[in-house]
Amino acid sequence: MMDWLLWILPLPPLLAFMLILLVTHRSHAWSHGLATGAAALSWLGSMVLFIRALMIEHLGQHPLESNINWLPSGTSWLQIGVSLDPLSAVTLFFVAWTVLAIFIYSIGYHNFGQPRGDHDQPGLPPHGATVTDADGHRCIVPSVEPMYARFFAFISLFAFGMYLLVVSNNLLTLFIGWEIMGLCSYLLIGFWYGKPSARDAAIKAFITTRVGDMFLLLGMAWLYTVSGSLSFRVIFSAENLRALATTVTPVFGLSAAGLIGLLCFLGTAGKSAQWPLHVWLPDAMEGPTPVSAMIHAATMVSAGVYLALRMFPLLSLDSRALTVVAFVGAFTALFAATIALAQNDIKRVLAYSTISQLGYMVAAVGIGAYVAAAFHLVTHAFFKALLFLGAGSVIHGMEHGALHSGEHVDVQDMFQMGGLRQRMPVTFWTFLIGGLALSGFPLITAGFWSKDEILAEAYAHGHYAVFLTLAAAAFLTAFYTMRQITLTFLGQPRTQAAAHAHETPRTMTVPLLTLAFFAITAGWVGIPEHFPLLGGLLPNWFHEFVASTSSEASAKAPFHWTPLLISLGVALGGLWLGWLVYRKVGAPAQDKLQIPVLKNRWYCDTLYSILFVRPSTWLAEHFVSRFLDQGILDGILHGVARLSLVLGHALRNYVDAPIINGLIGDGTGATVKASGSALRRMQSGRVQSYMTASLGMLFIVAVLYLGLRRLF
Amino acid sequence: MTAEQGLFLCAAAFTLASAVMVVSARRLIHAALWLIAVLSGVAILYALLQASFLVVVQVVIYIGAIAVLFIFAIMLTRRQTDHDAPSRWTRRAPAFLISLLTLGALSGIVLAFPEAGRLPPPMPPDLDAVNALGAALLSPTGAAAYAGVLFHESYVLPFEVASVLLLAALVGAIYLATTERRRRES
Amino acid sequence: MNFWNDPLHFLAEQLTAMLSRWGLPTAWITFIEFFLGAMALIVFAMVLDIGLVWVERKVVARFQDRLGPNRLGPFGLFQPVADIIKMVIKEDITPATADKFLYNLAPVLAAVAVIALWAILPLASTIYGADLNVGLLYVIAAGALGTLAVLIAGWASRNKFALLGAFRMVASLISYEIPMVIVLLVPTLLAGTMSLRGIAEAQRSIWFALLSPLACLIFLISAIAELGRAPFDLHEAESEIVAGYHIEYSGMKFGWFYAAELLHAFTFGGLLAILFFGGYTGFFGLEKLPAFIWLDNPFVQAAVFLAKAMVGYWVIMWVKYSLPRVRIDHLLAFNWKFLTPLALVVLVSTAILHRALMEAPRWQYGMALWLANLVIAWITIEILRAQARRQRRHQRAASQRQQTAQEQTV
Amino acid sequence: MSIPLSWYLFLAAALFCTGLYGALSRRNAIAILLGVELMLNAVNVNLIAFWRYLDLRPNDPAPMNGQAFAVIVFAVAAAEVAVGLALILSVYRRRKTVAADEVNLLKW
Repeated sequence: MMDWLLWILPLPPLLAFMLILLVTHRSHAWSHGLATGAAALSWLGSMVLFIRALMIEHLGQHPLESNINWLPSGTSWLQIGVSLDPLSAVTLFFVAWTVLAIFIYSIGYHNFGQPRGDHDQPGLPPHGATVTDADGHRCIVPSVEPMYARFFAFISLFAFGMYLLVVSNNLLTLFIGWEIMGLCSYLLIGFWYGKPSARDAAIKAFITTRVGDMFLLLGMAWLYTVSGSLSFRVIFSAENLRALATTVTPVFGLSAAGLIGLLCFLGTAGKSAQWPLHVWLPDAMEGPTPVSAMIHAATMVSAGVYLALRMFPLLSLDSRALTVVAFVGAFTALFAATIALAQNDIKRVLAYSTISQLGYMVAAVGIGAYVAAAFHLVTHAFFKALLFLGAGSVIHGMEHGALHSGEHVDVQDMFQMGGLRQRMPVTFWTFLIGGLALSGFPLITAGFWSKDEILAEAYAHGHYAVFLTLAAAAFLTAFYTMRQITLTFLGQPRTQAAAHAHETPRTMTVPLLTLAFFAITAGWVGIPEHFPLLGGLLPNWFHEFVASTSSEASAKAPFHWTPLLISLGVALGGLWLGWLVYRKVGAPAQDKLQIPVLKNRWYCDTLYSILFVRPSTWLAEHFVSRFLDQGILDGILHGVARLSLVLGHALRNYVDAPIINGLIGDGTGATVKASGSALRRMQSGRVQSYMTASLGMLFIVAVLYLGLRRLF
Repeated sequence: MTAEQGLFLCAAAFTLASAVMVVSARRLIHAALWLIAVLSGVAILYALLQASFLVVVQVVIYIGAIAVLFIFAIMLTRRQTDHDAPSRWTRRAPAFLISLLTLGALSGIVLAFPEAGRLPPPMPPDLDAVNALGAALLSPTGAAAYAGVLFHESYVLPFEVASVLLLAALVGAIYLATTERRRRES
Repeated sequence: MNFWNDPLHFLAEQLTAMLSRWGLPTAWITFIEFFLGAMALIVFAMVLDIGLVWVERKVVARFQDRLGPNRLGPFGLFQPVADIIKMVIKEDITPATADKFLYNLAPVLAAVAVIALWAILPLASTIYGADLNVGLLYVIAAGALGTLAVLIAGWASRNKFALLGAFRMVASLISYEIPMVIVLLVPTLLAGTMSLRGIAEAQRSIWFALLSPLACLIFLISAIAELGRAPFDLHEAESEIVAGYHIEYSGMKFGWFYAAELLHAFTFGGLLAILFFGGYTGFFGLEKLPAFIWLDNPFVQAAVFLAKAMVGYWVIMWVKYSLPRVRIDHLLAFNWKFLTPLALVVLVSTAILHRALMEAPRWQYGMALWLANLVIAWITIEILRAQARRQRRHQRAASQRQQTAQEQTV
Repeated sequence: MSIPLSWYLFLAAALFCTGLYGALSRRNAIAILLGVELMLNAVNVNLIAFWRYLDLRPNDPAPMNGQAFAVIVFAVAAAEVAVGLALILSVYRRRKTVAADEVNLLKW
C-alpha cells in the first residue's frame, strides 16, 4: 500500500501540468482547479505517508523502499525506485504544506476573477483594468494575470520535480527532479519575459546553478564508477563507505568519499545559493512572489540542503571536507546577512536572509549537526514561505493602493511603505510571526529552537569560529528583520499608495495563517530534553526520529547555557536595536547603513562581471574579432588576394589563355562531360539497384577483410 | 529417416517451392496466393517446433490480415499489376548473384555455428506456452510472474513500443491513403 | 470406459486393438484413426448441412407466410436431395476469361473454411475433434480463410460485379472481425482459457450470456456480418451487384458456396451457444442434482448442444428475413463508430470487475458484471438518443431554411 | 525429436535469399514487398527454431525469448505492410504506376 502510494505521489502535479498545457489552458478556473487539486492530492498522500512513517519502528535503519527495473543494461538492470526514511518523511511534510499553501495563494495573487487588463499583454505583469462600477464611477482595479494558466502549469511541473526528488531513493531520479526544478526556476523567474531584467535574471540563475550541477554530475559519475550504483542503499552500505573512505584521490589527497562529497556539495552550493554561487538568488526575485516564496525560499533551495543531508554519510567520512562545508556555510550566513542590512527592496532583504539561513543549515551539516540542519530546514521552510507570502501580500496591497491613488511608486520599496499595520492587519500579524521566527525570538517561535540547536551543536562540538560567525549572523538577522518590519508596517504611511493599501483576499490570507501556525508550532517538536522548564514537557521526537536516519548523527540534542544565553542576547538585542534605529528613519537618506559596499553586495556581481563576463566579452570583441579575425586572418587573406591578383594577371596572359584554356581546359571539359553522361546512368533512382550495389559492396569488403586477415 | 524428418522435408520443400513461385510468378495475384502457401508452410514448421500459439497467430495475422491486404492492394492497382513484365536480365543477374552470395555466406555461418548439429531438448512437461508468453510480454517482472522463478525476461517495454509503432503505422497509412481532396473536405 | 460414456475414445481403442492385431506400425494406426475421424466429422457436417437446407427453406417460408417445400416426402423432407440433384446435373460453367485454377479453388476454400471450424467444436464433454488451447484464435483464423475464399472468387471470375461484391465482403469482414475479436476476449477472460471446451465447462454454473449480455449481443451482430447475411449481405445485393462474388458460379460450385453459407450460419449458432449459452453443458448446474445426472451423458450433451445451436441459427435467420439491407457506408460507420467502441468499453469494464471481484462471493461477482452491462447499455442508449435528437434538430432547421428560401423566391 | 537445428537454419537461409532475390529483381513495388515478407518469415523461422533448440532449458520453467521476439516481428511486419501498401497506393493514385523503376524522381 505504502509503496504504491510512494510511487504515485509525484504524479498528480505532472498530470495537472500536462492537462493544463494541453487541454484547459483557456479556462482560468479549470487551470487553477486542476493545479490545486493535484497539489491537494499529493498533500493528502504525503500526510498519509508521514503519519504511517511515524508509526513504523526503526524506520531509519530500515526505510521503506521499492525498486523496479527500468532499463536493461547488459546482464543487470538499471533500477529506479522510491524510498521513505525519516528525512524524506519530514521533508515531505513541509513540502506538502508549503506547496499547497502557495498554490492556493497564487490564485489570489494573480487576481483570479478580476477583469482582463486594458493593455496587458503576455510576458508583462498586469497593469490594472478600468471598470465602471454600479454608479458610473470609473476606477482602476487590479487585472488578472495574462498568462494565468501557464503559471499554474509551471508550478505544477515544479511540484512534480520536488516530490520526485524527495521520494526517489537514488541519485539518478533525484537528479532528474533536481533538473526539472532548475528548468521550472528558469521558466518562472523569466515568467514576465517582457521585462529585460527578468530575462537576464532567468539566464543568470540557470547558468549559475548549472555550474553547480556540472560538479554534481561529475560527483555522480565518479560515484557510479566507484560503487557501481546510484541507489542510496548501495552507496551508503558499510563496505562501500569503507572502500570510498580508504581510496585516496590525487586532489589535495582527499579521500574519494570526501572528494565526491565536495563535488555534490558544489551542486548544493549552486542550488541553495551558497557563496560563491549565491548571486542568482536575489535576482530571482524578478519572478512573481509566489515563485520566490515557493522556489527560492521554501522548497527548491531546500533541495540543495536536502542533498547535502543525503550525502552526509559520505561527507562525514572526511573531516577536511566537512570543514570546508562548515566554513562555506558559516561565511555565507554572515556575508549574506550583512548585505541584507542595506537592501530597500522588501523581497531582496528576504532573499538575502534566505541565503544566510541556508548558510546556517550548510554550516550545521559541516559541523556534523545532521539533525539540527534537518530541523532548521523544516522550520525555515515554513517561516520563510510565510515571510515571502507576507511580502507578496504587502506588494499586492501596495499595488492596489497605487492603482487607487494613481501615483507611480516602486511598490516593493520599503521606504515607500510604512503604517501598513492598520491597513493590512492579518498580513502584519502573520508577517510579524514570521519575522520573529526568522530572528529566533525566544521560546515561542520555531526559528528559535532550530537555530538555537545549531548554535548549541556548534558550541558542543567545539567549532568556536563557526559558532561565533553564526552568532554574529544571528544578531544581524534579528536586526534587519526588525528593520524590515518597522519600515514596512510601523509608523505612518509615507506614500498615498501605502495609505490606500488594502488587505488581500482570503485566498491569500488563509495560507498566511496556516503557515503562521506552523511557523510557531513546528519548533515545539524539537525542544531539547535538558532545556530548563520546557525541556521534557514535549518529547523531542524530531531528534529521535531523524537521528535514526544516519548513524553519525549524535542521538541526543546537546544543551549548554552559553550558546543559549548568547542566542537569546543576539536575538532580542538585534530586534530591539532594529526597532530603535529605524523607528524614525523615513527616507533612504536617513539610513546610516546605506553604505556602498553593502548596497552593492560586496561588489560580488561587479567582481563576477569583471572576472568572468567582461573578459569573455573582451576576448570575443577585441582579441577574436578585432585582432585575430580582422587583423591577422583578413590581413593574410588580403595579402594573398593581392599577390594572387598579380600572379593571376601574369598567368592569365602568358599561361592560361594559350595553354590551359586551349589545350587542357576544353579537353578536360569535354572528357568530364563525356564521363559524366556515362556515369550518370549509375544513379538511376532505382531503390533496388542501389540495394544490389550496396550488398555487392558489402560482400567485396567482407572478402577483402577476410583475405587480408588470412594474409597477415 | 523418421516420420518427423519426412514431414519436415515435405513442409520445407513445399515452402521453398512456393517461395520460388512467389518471386517468379508473372501474375501478381498468383504471387500473393503463393505467398499464402509459403505462410502456411511456415505455420507447419512452427507446428513442428511445437509453437502452437504462433501457428495460429501466423494464420490470423499473416494470412488473415497481411496477405489479404496484399491481395486487396493488388486488386486496387489492377490495371498495372495484372501482368508484371519480366525485368531485364541486367537486373535479374546481379540480384541472383547477390542472393547466391548471401546464401553462401549464411550457410557458411550455419556450418561454422557449433550448436548447429544439436537436437531439440524435451519440452518442459508443464509448459503452458500461451500463458508463459503472455507473462513474458506483459508482466513487468517477466515470465517470473508466471513461473514463480526469477529471471529477467520481460518484454513489456519493447512490446509497448511495438504497439505504439503499430498505432503510428495505422495513422500514417490512413493519412497516406486519404486523398488530398478528401482531407480538405473533412 | 464404455461406449455410452466416451464413444470416441472407446471406438478409437477398439480400432487400435484391431489394427494392431493386423500388425500395422503405430504411426500408420494413428494416421488411419485421424483420417477416419476427420472423414467422420466432414460427413457429419455435410449431412447436417443437407438438413439445414430443408430447415432454412421451411423457416423462410413461415417467415414469409408461405408453406415452403411440402411436395417431396413428408413435410418436403426430401426437397434438399432434389436440390442437390438439380445442382449436380446443371451445366458447370467456367468463364473463358476467368482464372481457371483460382476460380475452381474458391468454392472449395469456402467450404473448407467452414468445416475447419467443426474440428474444434465440442459436441459434448468427450466428443470433439481437437481441444486447442488457442481455440478462439483458431476460429478467427478460419474466418480469415473464408475471407480469402470470397476474395479469390471475386477476383478469379473476372466480373466487375463479382469484384465489387468481393470488395464489399472483405471490407465488412475485416471491419467486423475487430469487435468480434474484442468480445471474444470477454468469455476468454471469464473462463480463463481460450479452448472452447474449457469455456463451455466454465459455464456449468451460469451462462456468460447472463454475466455479459452486451458482449453476447455484439458477438451476434458481428457474427451476422461475418456470415454476410442480411442485413449485412451487401456482397450479394441482388438489386445493386447482381449476385456479388458468386455471380459467375453455377451448378455444384455455387452449391458449395450455398452449403458453406448455411453451415457457416449454423456453426456460428453453435459458437454462440458455446461461448455464451453454456454449450453442451446443461442448465445452471442442473446435472449436479442426482435426478438429472443423465444430462452428463455425451449423447444428451450433444443433443443439447445441437438444440442450442439450432436456436442460435434460428435467431440469425429471423434477423435475416425480417430486416432490410443497410447501406455500405452505414455498415462501416455502424461498426467503427458504434460497435467497436462499445465492445472496447464492455471488455475493459468486464476485465476491471473480473479482476476486482475475483475473491468476492460468486453472486456478488455475477450481479456486478450484469449491472455493469446494464449501465453501459443505458448510457449507450442515452447517447444515441441525444445524437438522434441533434440530427432531427438539424434536419428541421434545414427544412425551415428551405421553406423560407422558397417563400422569398415566391 | 530427430531434426538437427541446422536443417531449420538452412531452410531459413534459403527462404531469406529467395525473398532477397524477389526484393531485388521484381519491378512491381508490391512484389518487392512480397519478397520482404518472405525475408521476415525466414527470420521468424530462425527465431522460433532457436527458441525450441537453445532457449528451452530443462531447469527454466518457461523461457519465451524466441517467441516474444517473433511476436514483435509480427507487429513490425504488419506495420511495414500497412505503411508500404498505403505508400504504393498513393503513388499509384498520383502517377498511375506501381513499377519501382518508374518512380525515380531521385534520378539526376
